[in-house]
Order: sequence, then C-alpha cells, then structure tokens
Amino acid sequence: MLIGHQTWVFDNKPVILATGTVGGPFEANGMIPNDFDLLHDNIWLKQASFEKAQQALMEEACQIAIKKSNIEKEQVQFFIGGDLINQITPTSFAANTLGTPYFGLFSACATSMESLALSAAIINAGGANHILSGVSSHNASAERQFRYPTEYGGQKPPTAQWTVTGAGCALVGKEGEGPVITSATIGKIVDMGMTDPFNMGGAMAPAAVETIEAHLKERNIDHTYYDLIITGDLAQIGREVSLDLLHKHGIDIPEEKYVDCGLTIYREDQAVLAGASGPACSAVVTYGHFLNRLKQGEFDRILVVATGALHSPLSIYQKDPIPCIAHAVSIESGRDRK
Amino acid sequence: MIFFWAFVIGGLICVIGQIMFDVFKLSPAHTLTTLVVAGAILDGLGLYEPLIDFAGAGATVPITSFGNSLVHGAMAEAEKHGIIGVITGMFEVTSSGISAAIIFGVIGALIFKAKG
Amino acid sequence: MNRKKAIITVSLFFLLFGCGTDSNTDQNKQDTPITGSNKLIDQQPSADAKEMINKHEEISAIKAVNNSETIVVAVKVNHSERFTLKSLRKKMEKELKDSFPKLDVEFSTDLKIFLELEKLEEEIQADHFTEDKLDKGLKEIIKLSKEQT
Amino acid sequence: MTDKKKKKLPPDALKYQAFQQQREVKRPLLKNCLKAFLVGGFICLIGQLISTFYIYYFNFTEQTAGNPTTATLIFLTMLLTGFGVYDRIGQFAGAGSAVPVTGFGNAVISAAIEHKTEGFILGVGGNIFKIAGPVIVYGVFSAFIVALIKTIILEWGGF
Repeated sequence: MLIGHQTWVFDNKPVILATGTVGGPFEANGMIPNDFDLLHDNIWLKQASFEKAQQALMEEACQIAIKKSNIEKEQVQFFIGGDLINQITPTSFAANTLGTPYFGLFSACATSMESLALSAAIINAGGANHILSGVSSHNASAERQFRYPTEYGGQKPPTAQWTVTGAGCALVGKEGEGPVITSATIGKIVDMGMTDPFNMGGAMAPAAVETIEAHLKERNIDHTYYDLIITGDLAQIGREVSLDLLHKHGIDIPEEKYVDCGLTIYREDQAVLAGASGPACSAVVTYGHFLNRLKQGEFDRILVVATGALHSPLSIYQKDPIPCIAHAVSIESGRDRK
Repeated sequence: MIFFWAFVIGGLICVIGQIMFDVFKLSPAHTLTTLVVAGAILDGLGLYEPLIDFAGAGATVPITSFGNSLVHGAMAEAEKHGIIGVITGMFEVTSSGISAAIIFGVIGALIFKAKG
Repeated sequence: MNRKKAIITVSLFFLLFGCGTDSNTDQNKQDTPITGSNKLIDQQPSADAKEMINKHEEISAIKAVNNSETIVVAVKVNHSERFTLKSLRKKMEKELKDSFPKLDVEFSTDLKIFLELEKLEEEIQADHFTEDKLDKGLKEIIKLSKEQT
Repeated sequence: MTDKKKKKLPPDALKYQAFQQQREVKRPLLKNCLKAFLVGGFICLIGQLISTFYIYYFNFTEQTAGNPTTATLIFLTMLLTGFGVYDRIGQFAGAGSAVPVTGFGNAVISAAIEHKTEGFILGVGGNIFKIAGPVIVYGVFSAFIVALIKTIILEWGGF
C-alpha cells in the first residue's frame, strides 16, 4: 500500500458509494447551487447557535449520503470527520447523533481529504466495509472563532477569504458502484513564516505545491495522468502563487487543468474577496460539483489537494507563523478500472 | 461653517486610522487604542481643545476624543486637589461613550440576533 | 459600486452646501438694535458692551443683557478664529470685567447662551416685561453656562 | 529534493515571501482612504447635526450637548448593528466607520449580540469588551499618565 514516504496506493479500490452536500443561503446564490443535495435559506437552521447549526449541517449531510446509497445506517462501521471549531464539537455532537464509532480529526480546511484518505486506507486494509467521512464549516461560527463577532464592522483586505457554510460527506465502501479512490498523499507541515491570517491562500500555497510534487514523484507519474488537479481553498492569490511555483519547479500544469474549489463555489459578484475557504469548501465542491462532472464522464481522473492553515487565534496573537498542510487524494471514475 | 469643518476634520482623523489599517497593517483594536492614547497626549499638550472649538463633532465624535475627555476629567479634579486629585479624579471620570455602549449593548443583545 | 459612490457624493454636497450658507447671513453684527430705551430696565451697560466688543474683528455677532447686578454677553466668533477661541475668550472677558467693575460679568462664546440671550433681548422689547422676569431669565442663563460635562 | 530543509532555512522562507508578495493583491490605499474620509466625515457631520439640534431645541450648551450626541449616535449604531447593516458599512468604509464613536459602539454591541448564545452573564457580560476593552484600558491608563505628568509640571514646574 505504501509507496515512497508519504503516499498510499489503494489496490482494493475503495468506492465512493454516495455523497451528501448541504449548503446555506449564500451558497444557494453561488455558482453551483444545483450540485447541492440540500440548501438552507437561513444560516441559523432554526438552531439556538451557529455551532449547533453547523452540527445540524453535518448530520444532514451524513443522512443524505446514507439515504442515497443502498446500505443501511447500521452497516456503517466508522464516522471520520472534523471541523474548525474549538475541540471540533459540532462534528463530535453529530457523531453522537449518528451513533457510529468515530474518529475526530483536525487539519483545518484539509480535514476533508484527510478524512477521505483515512477512510480509504482503513477500507483498503480491510478494517471496515463502510465508512462515512465528512466535514462541515459555518461562516458565522468560523468568523466569531477566528476573527470578530459577525456584526462587527471590521474591514477585510482583498486577500481575505469567505468561510463556506455547509457540510460535505462521502460514504466510502469496500465494493459497489461509484468513483474509486486510487491513492492518497499525506502532506507535511510547511511553514514559510507567513503571519497574516487574512492571507491564508498565500500561506497555504507552498504546502499544496509540496504535496502535489511529492504525489507525482512517489507515484512516478506525470501531471498529464490527471484530467484535473483540484486544490481546496487556495483562492485567488494562493492559486496564482502555487501555479507559478509549480511551473518554477518544472511541473507544467496548464492553467485550465488547475482549478480551485475556493474559486468554483461562488459567483464573482458575491463579495467574498479572494475566494472561499473552510473544510466544507473543498468537501462540497468535490463531493458535489466535481464528482457529478466525473460521473457524467467529463473527466476520469482527478487529484484533490485540500489545503489547511493550522493556526489558532492564540498562535496568531503570540506572533507564531501559520503552519500549513495539504493532503491529496486521487479519485478516478469506475470506467477505467476495467 | 462648523458643519463643513466637522466633516473635514472628522474625515481626516478617519483617514489617519485607515493608513494605520492599510500601511502599518494594524488590527482595529490596535488602531483604536493608538488613537485613544494619541487623543490623551494631544489633550495633555493642550492641542485637542482648540480642535474641538474649531471642528465641533469632527473632533468629539472620533474615538480620539475619548482620551481627551478622560484627561479632562482627571485634570478637573487635579486642579482642586493637586496630585492626589489625579488619582481620585481618574475614578470619578465617566465617559458617556462607554456607558452608552454598555447600555445599548445589553439592550441590543436582548432584542437582536446575529445576522451572520 | 459606481452608482453607490455617486449617490453618496451628491448627498454629501447637498448637506454641506445646504448647511454652509446660513453662516453668511449674520454679517450685520447687531441684528437687534442697541437698546437703552426700555423704561423699566436700563440696558445702557449692555449697549456699551456691544459697542466695545464690536471693535474686535474676530466677532461676527453679539448679544448682551444686563440687570442691576449682572451683565451677560455672548458672541459668535468668525469660524477661522475658533482655533484660538480660548485665549480670545479670556481676553474679552478681562476687557469686559475692567470696563464694568460694578457688575458681575458673564461672557460666553457658546451658541446656546447666544440663543438664550437673543430670546431674552426680544422679550425685553415687549412692554409688559418686568424686572423679575429679567432676573429670572438671566439667572437661568448663567446657570446653564456654568454646567460642565 | 531540498524541501526537507526548506522550512528550517529562513532564506528560503524569505524568498518565498518575496515571491508571494508580488502576487498578493494590494490593499487599495487611496481608494480606502477616500472612502474612510467620506464616511467618517459623514458620521461626524451627523454628529454635528444632532449636537446642533440638541442645542437649539433642548437645554444643552455646546459643552453639555456632547454626551447626548454620543448616546444618540450609539443608539443609532445599535439599530444598524442589530439589523446587520453596520458590518457592511464597515467593509466599505474601513476606518471611516471604525474610528468614530459609532465604531466603538459597534465593537461593544456586536460582541454583546454575538455572545448571547453563551448566556447573559458569561456570554454577554464576559465578552462585551472583547474588542473594545483595550480602548478603555489604555484610554484610562494613558489619561492617568498624561494627567499625572501635567499636574506635576503645573505644581512644581513653576507655571
């Protein structure tokens, strides 16, 4: 299974049986509303707090994924997930509702692919038959945790990003119909001494580059192997920086083959500054938008590289640089499996 | 005329704040704190009062006037009781801004819900 | 975005110019004639005070009312001189105190005091005005001027 | 690959930062300053209008009209904050809406509304000065120092 230092190749080809994607009103106004399974028209979701609303999003995404597959909830062995909030409580509470054994993860916005990679690894090794892997984020709960109260009129610079309100969940199974997970590369922490929490794309870009380079090298393939390389939430600045960096390192990915979830989810006239971010960003765009297009046959092989900025408000106040990480998972359509 | 100068002087103080935001990359809390301290020092030098006389609300509405009014309260007591007055005066100082913000803050929390 | 900007600019100009014009109207410093003729109360000290203050170029309007013990004077200062308002106030207060040693002198540059004195001046013109009313009115104005934040 | 040592070497990090800086979207300083000037000036103008209103129609002098003006402005801020408008003004105006006393009010009120979910004592009460606290702390402290120095100079400086 392990090749090189940090890459897994899944010989037993775990399958994404079904996905569930849930979004809020801002996402409903975005570019890909049709790729969501459920959209809410209020960010409170009739809950008492934003954190509870986020928990509800996660629960709904899991329920939808199970409902769309032809397996029962009881057949799911594990739930692997995480989010941004202190001690990942929304995910843990959602896991309580689900009632399945649970792994809680934290890799900020990279949690989406971290959980998918782990799910695939466990299934590949025969550790489970079905695993739910999902992440959530909520714009208002992230705002108040990392920045200011939501109603505070602080001006954000053009490098800032907008946290997605939503949850994305993938039900990974040992066998069945659906796109298959072929490999995963687990990233290392990359710290370039960047300290501006309002420019996460710029901080995360080298992490994405490093993981992509390692993935291609260890699998011994060219970037042309993939039809699309999808980054998590680098947004405008991070995408440009990482693409230039890749070109500088001799990996000539053409511009149109290098897309970013943070630039896919919203329309340009939505005031999101540099683009979107949050664990749910890469999750809903990948599980919704890109898997739909993959199933429709638009492309066959994609590499999803979710990036995460692993800082906390405390570490920022203590003047620590932002440590960043990126995890890559390759997903291929079942078609070229034969 | 007072309306014109209130606009101009008030606007210029805000521009100073904006420069602190954008050029020195200070957070709002850092910026406002610096401005308050600057207001206190300016009043200590006797420069803030003429500005209020000249620009009215242009000088009293920006947060700099906070420092000014706090120094004023302390100095009023100091004039009566000397050096001890500074200490006792500090505790007597009230700022309408702070109390109004607290009162409307709690009322706001009672009636409003965050819109996100 | 551009339309928003335009609306803001236009409305600002309206506000600024709409408010800016009224300051030119009080060029005549003494819109109420200097009165020393009221039968009941002698307003000669006020008239003298007005005459005196009138010489200062910084002043754009003057109001003054007195009774037998007190004289209250309020002025409007040209806006460009307001930076040195404090020293101006001291200078004129001293001048007035020197000229009316027998009276308590209250001098103010405050708009509110000016407006109140204006009201009182008009009331004095009326026939049925009494000394009691004058004392009471002056007392209130002085109290107002002593209030501090 | 040199990647392994990359993060431990400041020159590489510095090189990357310079590389990143070229691609970073710059803050539009001139535009931001203009917006801050217009909105900040406008808020002060409203303050002057309110203050003049109190002088003309109530028993307030130029001196005493300051307090009710501040209170009125903060009341208006409460409405704008509660209806979710002030944060949008803030994004547009930057310091223009942060520096006036309305910005201070917004910092307090937004924190109060936000932390309502944690209860009124520890949530609202404990977090109400989350952003505005430093302003009060250093406003009071610096005023104390300034008044102290000034008094010492006045008393012993022979003025």
